[in-house]
Amino acid sequence: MTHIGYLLAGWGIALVVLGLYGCGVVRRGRRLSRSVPEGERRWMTAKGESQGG
Amino acid sequence: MADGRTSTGSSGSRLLGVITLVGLASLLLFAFVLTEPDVRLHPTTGEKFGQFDAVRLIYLHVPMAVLTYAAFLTCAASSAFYLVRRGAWWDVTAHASAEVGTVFCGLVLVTGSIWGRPVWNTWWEWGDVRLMTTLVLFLLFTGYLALRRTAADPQRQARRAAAVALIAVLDIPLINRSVEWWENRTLHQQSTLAELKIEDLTLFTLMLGFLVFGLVFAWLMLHRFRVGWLEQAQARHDVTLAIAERQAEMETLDVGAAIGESGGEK
Amino acid sequence: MVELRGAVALLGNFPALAGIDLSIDATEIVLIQGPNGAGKTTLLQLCAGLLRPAGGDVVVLGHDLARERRAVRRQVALLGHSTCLYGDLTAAENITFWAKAAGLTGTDVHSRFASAAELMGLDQRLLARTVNVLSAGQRRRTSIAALAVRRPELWLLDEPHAGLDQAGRDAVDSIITDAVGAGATVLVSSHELDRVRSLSPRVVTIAAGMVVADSVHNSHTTRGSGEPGGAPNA
Amino acid sequence: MRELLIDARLIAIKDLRIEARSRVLLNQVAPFALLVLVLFGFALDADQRTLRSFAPGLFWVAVLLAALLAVQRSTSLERADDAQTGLRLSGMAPSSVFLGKAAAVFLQLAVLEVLLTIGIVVLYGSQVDDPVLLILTAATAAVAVAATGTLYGALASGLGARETLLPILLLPVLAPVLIGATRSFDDALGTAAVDGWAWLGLLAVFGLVATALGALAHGAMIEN
Repeated sequence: MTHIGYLLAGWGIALVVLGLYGCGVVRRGRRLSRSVPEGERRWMTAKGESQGG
Repeated sequence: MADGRTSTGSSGSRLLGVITLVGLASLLLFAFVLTEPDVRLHPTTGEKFGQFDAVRLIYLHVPMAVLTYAAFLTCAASSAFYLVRRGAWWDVTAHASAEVGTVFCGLVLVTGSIWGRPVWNTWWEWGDVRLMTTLVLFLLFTGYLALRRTAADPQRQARRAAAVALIAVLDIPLINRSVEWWENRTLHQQSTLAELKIEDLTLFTLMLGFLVFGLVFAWLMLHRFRVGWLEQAQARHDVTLAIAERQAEMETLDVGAAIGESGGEK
Repeated sequence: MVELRGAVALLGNFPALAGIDLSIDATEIVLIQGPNGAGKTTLLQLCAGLLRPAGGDVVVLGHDLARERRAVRRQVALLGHSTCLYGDLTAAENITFWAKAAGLTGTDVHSRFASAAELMGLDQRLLARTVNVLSAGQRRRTSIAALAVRRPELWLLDEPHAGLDQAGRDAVDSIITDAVGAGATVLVSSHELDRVRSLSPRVVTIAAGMVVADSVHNSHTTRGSGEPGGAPNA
Repeated sequence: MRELLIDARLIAIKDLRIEARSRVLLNQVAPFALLVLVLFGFALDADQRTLRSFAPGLFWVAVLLAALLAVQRSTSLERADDAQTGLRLSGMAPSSVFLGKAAAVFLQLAVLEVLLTIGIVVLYGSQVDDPVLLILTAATAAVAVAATGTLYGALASGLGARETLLPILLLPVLAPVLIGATRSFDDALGTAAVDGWAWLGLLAVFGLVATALGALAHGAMIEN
């Protein structure tokens, strides 16, 4: 396979950055939702989705 | 996975996450194993030319570029709705799409640069319309996010951010036009699909790329939106607490002593 | 004139006013007192249409401030902590600028300018100086004169006597009595109770962003805050 | 409409009178802009031919940097003694305030451009081939920069960290103006064979949109 270095760099950087950003967002969400009262924690309506799988 | 009640996850988002991961795995399979490299034979000399394996970056770069523009358009549209309707929902959507869009935009620039090196023999090409437009767009939205991080009154900040987003997106056609007139020496394939030897499988993989990065984008947006929503809920909660605190403060306060009830005294 | 019911005002996320009930009639002079941080300044800013009410009803001069904040501003004069003067312009230029900014035209500006300047004890020499070289007290007088030129229907004075000498304080008092004589309403926040009590019997005490007492000083009767105020002892 | 223009004139005269008294632009910003031209000379090449071919770009970079200072100055006038609150309380239409302040910035930029033009002629040896195009370009670009700058100055003020926020918000937006004005100057100064009049059209569109948008949006920017 030609250009293997460029391919690894391109795909690698993209996937790593997206992964890190995703983790960061999830972690921010966890920290925030702990400090918000139970009733206001859900976003859309008060349907209050139960724990998912 | 932590308790669902203290995270931005939900059954829906988790299902989406799993599908996204499976999609990414299959995209990697198609992009690196099943598709052929871009090798063309010169019609007269019979020499081999083309992008060879570097073309495999297309499945990453092009979908992300399209999604970047989609994100910024979403941001501008939500900002416009926010200015008209004043709903917190629009503000949170605008902020979320700007942030996710900026991450995508940065990656488009980086992967484009990495792709350009072997194919065009340069990391950077001044005067390439799409390159320059995307760069200015990235800078515009970096400014937007900087504005979002200032410690200002939330409503004031939201309104100004909406104005910045709208102006930024209105500015894109002007930037595009000016760069095009400035130096029209684009290296980008005028139509990617026309120049490259696109086979059925390559086309399919590109479409799969759009789908998978679309899913990544949707998953990020979902969680980022919920983070923004929680931030607003927390701000509302803080105000409620502060009002209660002020009211309690008054109960314990000796007003007479504080203002010098005996009169005149400062 | 001024009707506040459960008014809440936020500075950022801080509730500077946490539910104010207050009712003020035309040509009334009301003294606002309270400890530092009680919300006196915020209350005056809210009535001037500078802040968006975050809760409750705020009606000033017949305008509901939740919707029509800009409409009320031209009829209101707010004397705040800063004097809103341009340092590189002369006192006279500043007064003329603010008069024109409030929509007054040539002849009105001239006649009103003279009387306001005289009332605040600003002579020709002082008026010709740039604000940069004026003392704090002179700036304050200039600022009050610039407001007086507009002849507002509602005066909102935030510690108007602060930093003024005896002549300046008397000038402020005559501005207040003149305004009420001309049919205006005045809200004064002040730490100097004795001085303003000679102007009006009604004292509203606020603390922690709420009204804690609303009393007519002379008769020593405490009233409910929703009731209309008594007549001023003009 | 009449009232709008009368009020705008009042604001513009006020700003210009303050400038006439304080001379901040003339004593500080203009020397700074000329200094930028000299620094480019040091940094690039002592060869006048090189400088002459880069003159249009250097001219407009110097204008943009000076414009940042002019806009900061224009907004700080209203912040110094909280005069902006006075303006809000005056009941004046925010559009007039915008138009007045933008007009004052425009006139100050025009003066700067004259000085900078003399600067590139003397220092870089530029020759003016098409004075009409040069003047129209300078004027149109100044409108675009003044309108956009005034809007962003109001936008960034009151957010905290405004001195550092303004450049990163304003400069990318002005990218088309920089490109357009530079190319148009290339034609007017004969440094490249381009159609400057087409670029002037682009600048005019930018200037018009920025002025209209600023007049409409200024109210939302100065309110809380």
